[in-house]
Amino acid sequence: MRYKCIIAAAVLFVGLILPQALFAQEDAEVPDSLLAEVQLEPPPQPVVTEGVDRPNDNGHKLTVKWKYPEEGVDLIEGFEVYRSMSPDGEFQLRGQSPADYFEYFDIGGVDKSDPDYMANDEDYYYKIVAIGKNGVSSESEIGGPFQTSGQVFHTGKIPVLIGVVIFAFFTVYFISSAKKGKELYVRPLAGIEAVDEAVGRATEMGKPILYILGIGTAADIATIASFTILGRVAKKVAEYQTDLIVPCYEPIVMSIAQDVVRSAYLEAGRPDQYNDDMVFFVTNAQFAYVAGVNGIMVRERPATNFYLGYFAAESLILAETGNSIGAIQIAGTDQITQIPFFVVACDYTLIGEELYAASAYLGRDPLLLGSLKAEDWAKGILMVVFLIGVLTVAFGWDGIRELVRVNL
Amino acid sequence: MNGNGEQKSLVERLQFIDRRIIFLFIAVAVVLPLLFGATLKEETTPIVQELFDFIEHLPPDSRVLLSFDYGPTTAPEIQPMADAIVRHCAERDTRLYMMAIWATGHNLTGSTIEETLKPEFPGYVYGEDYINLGYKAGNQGLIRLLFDDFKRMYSTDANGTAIDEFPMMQQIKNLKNFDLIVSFGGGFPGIKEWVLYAGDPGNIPVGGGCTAVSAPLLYPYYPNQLVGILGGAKGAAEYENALITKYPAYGKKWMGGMSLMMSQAVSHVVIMLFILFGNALYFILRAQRKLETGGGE
Amino acid sequence: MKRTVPLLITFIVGAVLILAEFVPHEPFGNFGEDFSLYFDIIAVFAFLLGGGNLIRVHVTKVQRKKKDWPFSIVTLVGFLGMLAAGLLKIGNPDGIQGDVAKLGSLFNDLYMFIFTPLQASMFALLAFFVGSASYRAFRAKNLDATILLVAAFVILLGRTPFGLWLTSGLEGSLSFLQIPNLANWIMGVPNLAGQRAIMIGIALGVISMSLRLILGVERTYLGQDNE
Amino acid sequence: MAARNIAGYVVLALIVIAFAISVVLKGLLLTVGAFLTLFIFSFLYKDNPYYKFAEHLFVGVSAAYWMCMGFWGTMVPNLFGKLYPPMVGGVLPALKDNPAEFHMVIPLILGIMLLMRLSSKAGWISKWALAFIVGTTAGLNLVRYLRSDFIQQINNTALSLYVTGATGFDLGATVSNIVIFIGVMCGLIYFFFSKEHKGAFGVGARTGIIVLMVTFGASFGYTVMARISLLVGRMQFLFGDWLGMIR
Repeated sequence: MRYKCIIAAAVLFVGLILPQALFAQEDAEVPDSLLAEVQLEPPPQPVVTEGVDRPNDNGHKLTVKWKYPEEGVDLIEGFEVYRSMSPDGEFQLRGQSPADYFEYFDIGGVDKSDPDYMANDEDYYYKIVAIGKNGVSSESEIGGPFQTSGQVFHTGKIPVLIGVVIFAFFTVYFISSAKKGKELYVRPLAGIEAVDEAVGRATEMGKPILYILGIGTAADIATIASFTILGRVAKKVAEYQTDLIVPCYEPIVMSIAQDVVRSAYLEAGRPDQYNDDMVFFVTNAQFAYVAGVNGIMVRERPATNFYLGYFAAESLILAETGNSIGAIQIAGTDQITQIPFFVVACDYTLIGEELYAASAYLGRDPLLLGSLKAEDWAKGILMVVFLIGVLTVAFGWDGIRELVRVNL
Repeated sequence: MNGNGEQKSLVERLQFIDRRIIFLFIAVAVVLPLLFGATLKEETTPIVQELFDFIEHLPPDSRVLLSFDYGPTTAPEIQPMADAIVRHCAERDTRLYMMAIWATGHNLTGSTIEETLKPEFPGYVYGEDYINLGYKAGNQGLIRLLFDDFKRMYSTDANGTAIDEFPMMQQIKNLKNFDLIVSFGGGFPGIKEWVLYAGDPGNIPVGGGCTAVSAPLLYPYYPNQLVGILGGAKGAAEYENALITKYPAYGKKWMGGMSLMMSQAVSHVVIMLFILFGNALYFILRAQRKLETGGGE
Repeated sequence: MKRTVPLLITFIVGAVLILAEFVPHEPFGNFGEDFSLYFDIIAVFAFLLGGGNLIRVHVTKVQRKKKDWPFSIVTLVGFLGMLAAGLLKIGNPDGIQGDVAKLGSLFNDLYMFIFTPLQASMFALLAFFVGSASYRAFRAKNLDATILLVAAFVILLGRTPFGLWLTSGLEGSLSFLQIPNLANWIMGVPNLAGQRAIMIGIALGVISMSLRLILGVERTYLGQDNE
Repeated sequence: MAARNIAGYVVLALIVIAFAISVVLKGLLLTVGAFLTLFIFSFLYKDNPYYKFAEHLFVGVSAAYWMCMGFWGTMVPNLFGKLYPPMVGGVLPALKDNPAEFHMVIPLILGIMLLMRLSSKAGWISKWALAFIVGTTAGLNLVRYLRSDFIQQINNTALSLYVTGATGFDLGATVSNIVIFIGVMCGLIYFFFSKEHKGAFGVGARTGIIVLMVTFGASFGYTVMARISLLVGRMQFLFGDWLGMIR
């Protein structure tokens, strides 16, 4: 108790006495600096040289640059940057820059309502103030007018544009050649071939099938790929008249999944077998969803579990619980960090790209298979570029990196 | 399968050992070291030592910005780092500016102050030596704004007191006024965003502490863009080791990272023993089968 | 019409966003952000569907006295209680103007007392499952499984002091064989190569899938509507 | 059956008593957290009513949590606040004087379209909203992945296969770079779909699988540490904060 009292007293002392001491010091300093102002020389003047619009943006930003004599740098604390819309208007402080840095990137607001708003294609004037260490400062002449503007084409993204064009070309080409009836070979994927077997097994055992779309939203392509596979699985399920359980993590995903499953039952000629209770919403929180799905697994005891889509840390909890109930498990995700857990705990795993290919495989639709061919060509080209890259780097030419550099 | 249970040998049955036995072993492996307060020393590696040395060479009254960018789920890994670095900074008499770009970080800032800073450094005065600025939304956009104008976003501290009333805030105009930024937490937004939106453009030293999982994603930024990184419990324990080496008084103190490492080591060993055990059974079984079939194939 | 309009919407939206990526000029430059914001807002509308579905599922369970129906009451009470606390900002120190998750509000209390420990505990189950999964799966049954096992084992060993202790005899030019060094090398080199190959494959899959969606080749997500 | 019921009630009674004692000694906050933690962990033994309770509570509370966050965090400021700022003046005074952004009527219309699916007649119109969402996803992801995960990788993989350091030829770095290069190439070969994995191509694909297996094993082993840390955190809570047995 006494110990606490001492601490309290110490805190009180430090809290009350010390600030006073500090403020007292500051008070004492004021006359000094006032004196200094009268006697001391101002630092050299900065000279505004240019105001450059940043390329490849929507405007509203400008880099203002200035010159400053080298001997002045040690005399100043830094610069202050002021801006106005007319040379004799009121100048507003925009920001500071350190003493050895002679440019300032002025980021204006994009919205007209923003007090910070900076219009495109209008004149702006700048003034730079060097703040002397002695408290005296000196102003530059007014620089300007400078303008900022938005660009129509982003030149830094040319490699990306080329990529889009090449890829789109391949895709359209192979799809159209597939349309003409050209046979395309695709190698077998174990995970895909197991789908039919897995549905059949559940039917034999009289147990349901659990289909998990992951914890992605409709903004994840993996989820959308999973819808296609769900459509196939649901059609098989409808034909075999097995039960299907699709617990969803996100309401939009649930809505789409309901449409997909309903259509699949329709396609299989059993629209009466479908009801909306098959596809339902659990919750939108990662681990609460896992808790719910775990409960479903141990109580409904599905014979087959599908985990296809976007997964995070919950992957192993699901897969291990599924394993403990003896279900056949088919997984696939584009989350690199989670693939190892599925590989370890599931019977079949679609690794990354295979998840996207699966929809084409299951459809056996020539159009979709055509796009697989396009992917392979892109891979082939990339491998050739890698090879060229390695060879040219070996001969000391670094150009390939420059060619593919994306400047954002 | 279950019907011919009697015919199975012991080895065969052990192969499919009830997983609850494994669970029990793991639980014991984690809990026992905790109960006995056992700790494990970790030799400090350069990536951790450099951050330590940087803080060690900060002059008194240097300004250190600590951003608590993690949540309760990763706190077991990251809290020991925050404690160790707060201790070290306080030993060096630096000024601590604590903030969070994760909403969940706010509570953790508070508990770091209440449980580590206040009891161990009673001389530290709020508003002069340390301040809790609280959480602000905006992710990397917030960092960008702070980079230009700190007080525009932080006009008050976490308790709503106007920022200009604190003596230690008077010299702060923007992020460039800080001598070091340390971000705790490797998620998004986190260390990477601090590097990209503050450290790189402003040439401000940035250090970080993150979970073991996200550490490999950050190693590429060291040493050019990051002073040092504490990766997972191991990184925390390494920093604590450096701290004890320099300030031996901490040797008597309970250290979160080192205690975590003991549980880690024991449970890793348990998992490895199970793997070895399973493989041994597998090979015994295979040898037996070969004998039974005559091994002629 | 019912089928073509959605396909047309997907095509136009997708194509405009791709175009916008290369046009920084207003208004195109902001399309990406704007559309993402629209997406977020539509998602909140969808919560009505989700919440409605949740209530329907559990009320039906209670009405029909299905298995475990009393627990459905727990869900409903938790859901409606939390919803009221959050939407009405009950007990919020700053009243209706306060941040919904303000410290001291009932909403935040429920989050801290119920949500957080449950979440952390579910997450912690992983520690047990990594154990059971590695016991079962890491068996040297064939070459692939053996490689998986050895890589995992070296990394596990490298994370404990025993790794260094076992191999500290390997010095000088053999020091790269010390377990911690070996573990770092595996993480930094073959692991990196594998991850990069997977990553490139995924990128191609995403690009191709996106194109198929925009071109209307892939249309399962729309279902059928000749019902 | 009767014996099991009785046992069940005994367990329930014990838990209630323990809960009450804990509330008195440690307060409600810690007690609720500790018991919910134990309920979740009980799942490791087997499914039971206590896990069911925790699970159902978690589902209900979390679903409402995200709905409230979505309402106050997105709907009010970003839809109502932008469409007609004076409307939210009562809850977000800061936004009151902002000008209206009329383009926000688009998500409003799409949101209402989505809700139309509740009607059996106009349900088809919800697909327009879904089509918009899918189009956005496709458009945004295509360029993003092409840029960062495809083209950018050329830069990362164009490594020197003959590395010289300060002391001349660097064997270690050279071997590493060669392994990375071959690993990436073979990994890509594995992902070829339209070519049979036979001959030299088959060897490449086989090597690719081996590289992938190393990747999976290593990533798995690496993650164990983070997972154990989580458990340590929970155990510190149970044995330290709650039971006071640590330190």
